[in-house]
Amino acid sequence: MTARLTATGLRVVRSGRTVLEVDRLEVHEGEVLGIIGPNGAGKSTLLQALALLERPASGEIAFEGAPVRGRELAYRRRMAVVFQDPLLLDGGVEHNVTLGLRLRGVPAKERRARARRWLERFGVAGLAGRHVRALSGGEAQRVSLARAFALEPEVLFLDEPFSSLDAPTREALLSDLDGVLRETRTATVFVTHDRDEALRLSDRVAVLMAGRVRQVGPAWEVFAAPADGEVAAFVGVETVVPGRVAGVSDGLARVAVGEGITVWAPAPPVPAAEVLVCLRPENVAIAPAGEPAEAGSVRNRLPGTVVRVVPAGFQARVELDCGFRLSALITGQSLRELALRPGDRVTAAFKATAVHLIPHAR
Amino acid sequence: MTARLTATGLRVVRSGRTVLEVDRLEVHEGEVLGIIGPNGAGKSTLLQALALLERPASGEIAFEGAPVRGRELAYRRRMAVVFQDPLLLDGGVEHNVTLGLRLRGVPAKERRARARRWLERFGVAGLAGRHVRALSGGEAQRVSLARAFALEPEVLFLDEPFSSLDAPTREALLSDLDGVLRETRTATVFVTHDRDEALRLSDRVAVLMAGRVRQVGPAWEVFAAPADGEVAAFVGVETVVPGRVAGVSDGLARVAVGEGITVWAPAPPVPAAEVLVCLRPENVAIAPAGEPAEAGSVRNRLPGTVVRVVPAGFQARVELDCGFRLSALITGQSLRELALRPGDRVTAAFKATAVHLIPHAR
Amino acid sequence: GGGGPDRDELILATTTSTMDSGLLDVLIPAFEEESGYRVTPVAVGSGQALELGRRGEADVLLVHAPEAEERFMAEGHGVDRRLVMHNDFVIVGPPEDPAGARAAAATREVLSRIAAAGARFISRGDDSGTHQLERALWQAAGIDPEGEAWYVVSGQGMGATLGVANERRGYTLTDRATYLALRDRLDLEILHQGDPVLRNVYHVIQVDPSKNDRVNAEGAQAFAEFLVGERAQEIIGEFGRDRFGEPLFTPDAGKDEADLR
Amino acid sequence: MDLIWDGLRQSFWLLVRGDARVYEIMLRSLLASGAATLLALLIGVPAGTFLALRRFPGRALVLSAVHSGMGLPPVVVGLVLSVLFWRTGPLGDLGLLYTVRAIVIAQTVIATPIVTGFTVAGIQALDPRLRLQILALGASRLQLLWLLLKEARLPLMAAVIAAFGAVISEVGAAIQVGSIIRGETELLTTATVLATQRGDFGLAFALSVILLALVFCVNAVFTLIQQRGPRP
Amino acid sequence: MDLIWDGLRQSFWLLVRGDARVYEIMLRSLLASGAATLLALLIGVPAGTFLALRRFPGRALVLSAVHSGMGLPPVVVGLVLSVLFWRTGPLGDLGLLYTVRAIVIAQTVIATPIVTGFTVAGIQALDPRLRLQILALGASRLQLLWLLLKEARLPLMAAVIAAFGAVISEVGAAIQVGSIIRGETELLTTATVLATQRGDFGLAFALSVILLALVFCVNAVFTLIQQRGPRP
Ligand SMILES: Nc1ncnc2c1ncn2[C@@H]1O[C@H](COP(=O)(O)OP(=O)(O)OP(=O)(O)O)[C@@H](O)[C@H]1O
Ligand SMILES: Nc1ncnc2c1ncn2[C@@H]1O[C@H](COP(=O)(O)OP(=O)(O)OP(=O)(O)O)[C@@H](O)[C@H]1O
Ligand SMILES: [Mg+2]
Ligand SMILES: [Mg+2]
Repeated sequence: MTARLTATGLRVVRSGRTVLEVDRLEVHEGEVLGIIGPNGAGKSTLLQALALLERPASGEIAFEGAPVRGRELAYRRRMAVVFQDPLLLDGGVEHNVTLGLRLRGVPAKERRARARRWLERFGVAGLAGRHVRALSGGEAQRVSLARAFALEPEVLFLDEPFSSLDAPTREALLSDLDGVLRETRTATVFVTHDRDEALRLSDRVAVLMAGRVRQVGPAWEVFAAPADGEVAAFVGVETVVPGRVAGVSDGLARVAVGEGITVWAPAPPVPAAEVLVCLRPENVAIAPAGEPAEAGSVRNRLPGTVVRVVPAGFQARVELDCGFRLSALITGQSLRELALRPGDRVTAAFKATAVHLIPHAR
Repeated sequence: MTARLTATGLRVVRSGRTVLEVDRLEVHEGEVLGIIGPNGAGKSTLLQALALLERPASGEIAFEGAPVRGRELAYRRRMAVVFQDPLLLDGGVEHNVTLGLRLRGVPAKERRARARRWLERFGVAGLAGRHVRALSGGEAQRVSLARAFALEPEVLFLDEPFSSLDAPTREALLSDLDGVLRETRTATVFVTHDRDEALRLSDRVAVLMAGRVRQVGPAWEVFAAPADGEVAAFVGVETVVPGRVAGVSDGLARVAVGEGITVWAPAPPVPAAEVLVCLRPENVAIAPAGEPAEAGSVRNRLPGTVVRVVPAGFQARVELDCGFRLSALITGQSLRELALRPGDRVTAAFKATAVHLIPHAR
Repeated sequence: GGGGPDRDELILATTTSTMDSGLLDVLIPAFEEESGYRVTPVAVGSGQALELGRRGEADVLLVHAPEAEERFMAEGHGVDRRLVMHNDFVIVGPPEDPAGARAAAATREVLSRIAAAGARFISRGDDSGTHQLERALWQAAGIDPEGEAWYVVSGQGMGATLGVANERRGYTLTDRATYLALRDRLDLEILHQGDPVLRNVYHVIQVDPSKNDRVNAEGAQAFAEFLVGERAQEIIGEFGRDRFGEPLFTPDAGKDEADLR
Repeated sequence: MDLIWDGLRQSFWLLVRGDARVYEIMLRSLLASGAATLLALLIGVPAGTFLALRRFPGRALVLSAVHSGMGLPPVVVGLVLSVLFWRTGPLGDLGLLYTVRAIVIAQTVIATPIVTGFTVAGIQALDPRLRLQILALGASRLQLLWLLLKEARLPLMAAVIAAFGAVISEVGAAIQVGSIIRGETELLTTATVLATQRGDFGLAFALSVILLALVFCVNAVFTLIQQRGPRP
Repeated sequence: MDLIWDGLRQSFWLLVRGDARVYEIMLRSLLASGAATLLALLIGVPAGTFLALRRFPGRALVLSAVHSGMGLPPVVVGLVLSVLFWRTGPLGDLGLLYTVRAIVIAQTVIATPIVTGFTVAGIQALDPRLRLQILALGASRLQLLWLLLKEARLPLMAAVIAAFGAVISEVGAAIQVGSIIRGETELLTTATVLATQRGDFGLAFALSVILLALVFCVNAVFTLIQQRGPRP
């Protein structure tokens, strides 16, 4: 099946600097492609180029296989964009939400009905008559969302669309939109800084860094099996330590980390001697020293010392010294029960499958 | 000790609508006051009024006990604000960051030094010469932060200051700023939609709804012991069910919920018969039916059926029917181990201290 | 007329004074009614009027700059030049008359006194007929006022120049009609009048049609003949009587040029 | 000062008595300047938008030229157009000289740089991302232009007001290309000049007052359009 | 058309030969119009900012009046000021009539509404939150004004250009209050008018060309200031 949108050899230059260089990227019907990456990586630029808002220095974009060049307007009318900033036009809320439909020649009645439907969905139906300058930040973002969704596009671009929404609304929308997008088979490109959002909404995730796609794959894979050390650090794999594969058997690799410490991990697809051992803090459990941390398939049990406990909202980040620096994220409840303090001796436990090995050239 | 900033009888009217009405609010030296609330609640309005940017319809603001009226400029120069939108002035990045200092007559050398220091701290020192229109969203927000911090104010107002930052940067800043603010004894008012941020950075949290402060107290208290059902829902207490106190002994209340279900909870300070039983999903553990969920002080063990499992990033939200609707948040790891499916019979376990009772008039 | 539709059109280049006095507002409708031509009056300085004639941009001229007119005719730009009417000029100035102009009999003497006293004199300086006459008068008096501190150029029409004279307390040469119209607002008096050299003689000139194929020779001829005809002459003789109690112009058609000097 | 009162009184009577000639002159002034302003908009707005959004070599030069056009002396415009429109001039065949059409053209020449210059400034002052947002909503080139202009409404309406004001109050060019032909090309301003020259200051003031009143009424409408919509 | 070439040639020679009178007139024009523009800025910018930021009853009326002022016919301004400055007029004692100072005053009256009107539009078109941001940075009232003006630089510079252009190209008022006194109040425009009236079209064109060149140079500087700074 041809992708709904394909970008090939895309390069965008701004003030002489190449800010984006993407060899190939596809978005399929009914798919949500998450884009994550550091500030200034080029995410918004990528969105703008894909949305045919900016003519790239080179490269081509094809809509269902057909190059768009020369017929941008027609294709642009099958897309919608929610920008990072709401960018509402001077006028009323309803004016803004119906505008795109008016530009497409949709009859007034239909326009109003759609505007009402989507304003309601985003919880701002009561503001339809309000002037856009009299909106709060979050209200403006909701109007901007309604404006894009009212177009009922085939391709939808969302640039950090929930950043100003209050927590319950964001929560509700995340569940809600997931359904809507899948139902309408919309191809969605979704930029976010929130790992939870990326994981919950995206089918595939692309990691953009310094203008280049560093990894693209199923959402869970990007977070669990980052392609390199930088991506690993970015997606929240807090423990990234060099190791050496001492042996492989039954698909499991025995990795030597530091002085006499062994970590079990799934063998990398490409045999490699030098690797980076990656471990998400969410996947590490902590038990008092000696006590079995958890029953079952927990292959890795490393004794260690608590170095630091950092409360992180409802959870806490515990940094351990197990011969190497290891980070674990535990629930507030566990923290209270374990009553961890720096210097306490504990056991860190994690499954072999929670570990990801990146082949690594020294 | 007098508070650094005190607002009394504050009322702000916009286009004839009263959008803010705060009887009394204080911010102390060295304290971070978090402000949370739904979109349009009046958080930004409150900030603007406290920052002396908007003359309220009525009310008074005092700086260290002295009313500010008539001497706004002098006091404004002891404050700094990071707005919800970066609002950078036309010109270069450095120009923006040094501007506030220039307005205060700080010598050029000192200005440049401070600008450099703070731009570096926010990771945008390389952009000092860039025009502000050539910044990405997150870069602009960092510059806006540097601009406010460079003023080294006595009162700092932050309106969703991290909303556009990438996750690692936000994470690093949260730890970093906490230290800076405490060290400099800055009084900070901090608006956020991120519960984690609120909990991590704030000493006290105020919940604003429809222009009124609904609860203000220590951060953990607001999240654990919300003042009413609406606040409870807003701060993420997903289980809120009516119950009746059947008896109190040893500071523990026995609460009858629904048909023959008993929940143990700390007795409310004010004796009440009708209560709302509040429970955060983070505090509920799930075990296969029959098996002891956890050892120790877990007083409440309710049998139930899995209704729905919603993956939520690295965690999963499990909705149970225990005679009433009960929501639990478990780690992705637990989810995989328990392999929960709708219809599975399980035991929900939570401590008595995790339950909060709100006196409730039917 | 005849030929194309533009043959009905006739461009009359004339001096601002005829336009300002309102005489054209009476004469033109009368002519249009009688002949069927449509006249476009262009009121400019005499210099500009003659220049427009020279370029064939006007068909007929009604001007009062005798010397320039004669040069114009000598150079062959016009085909016929006929006497139409005259009005007269006066020299006005502040009642206190610092130069003693009142006492002088001849215009030449008046100017000499003004120059001798260094009293301020306001010139229109716009090459209009009035300005040209003024220059001729200075020349006759043997004085070159250009560049003198007391010689002020207003660069404007007669009304405004009178205003400047009033403000700057200077003398100026003006046609009687404009002075009469403004008399009430001015603190200036007629200090000298009656010298035959102060006559302001208007001629009508038909522009040489061989200049370009646009010049409307028949129309020009018709207009010139109308002006020297009985009806126009009568209108001219009556014009202004109702407003000032005396006519502003004297009809002169058919008179000998020399009689007016 | 009595002159001014006199003028006010006289203007009042001119209007109340319903002097047909005065009304005719008013209407002609209004139509000529309105047409010129409209033409200036039709030329200046697209040109200005182009200059605002496109970067090309020599742009600063063109912009300086446009800005200089704002300082084009009406007298010079009148002179140059006269020379062009002269019967023997390159455009003589059109027979435009001493017609209202010539006046409209002269005034268009005067108004166009004003409209162009302020369109450039107004559009450039907009957030550049608005352009992307509007395109993203599916706007065609023309729709984009229209929506951008609506966003730049405030400076643009000011430009329209300034352009209209400049041309309706201008005499230098109108007199030269239109002369002051009663019933044909007489305008409020040129009639005022004539009255002044005749020394009829009362009428001159009366006509000025009428002109000002007219300009005020037109501008009140423009101002309402400009300031429409709530601004907090 | 030959006239236009003639004018160009003549203007070239006037400048190259270094005709002292021409340079003197140029300088006077530049100084008078420069002074008038400066005065108009000093009055119009604070007034415009006030009108832009404050809401008060009658504001729309005041704004309409300002906008009408943009259409104030120079002839009328000249007439009214003349009446005021007449020796018998209320301000006669100042002895201003037919001096350069009178011209500067008249031109200031003409330029001020233009500057005011565009200041209002320029400031109003800014994001209203910018005002709060600037205040939050610790700006005093004056600093706020200055920074807002910098933000509204584009339309404001256009306004300065328009105002300067309007007054340096204007004749109606200058002639009436200043006359054309050689060595005293002669300006480029009034000298052009004079040359036109004399039928000396060549000189008229030459002076126009010089005026345009002058305006172009001044505006090139303004345009550079306006367009300074990178705009993506
Ligand atoms: N000019 C105005 N006229 C009427 N209502 C206004 C005006 N400006 C703001 N409001 C309303 O005031 C309320 C408070 O706005 P405010 O910006 O303080 O909200 P907020 O709590 O910061 O919201 P958010 O989380 O979306 O940023 C909102 O309901 C908004 O709609
Ligand atoms: N006009 C410009 N000139 C030079 N560089 C520019 C220009 N505009 C943007 N950039 C740079 O292009 C890069 C990509 O910007 P973009 O807005 O796409 O980043 P982003 O990934 O969306 O970042 P964020 O997460 O902060 O929104 C940034 O480094 C930015 O500084
Ligand atoms: Mg971005
Ligand atoms: Mg807000």
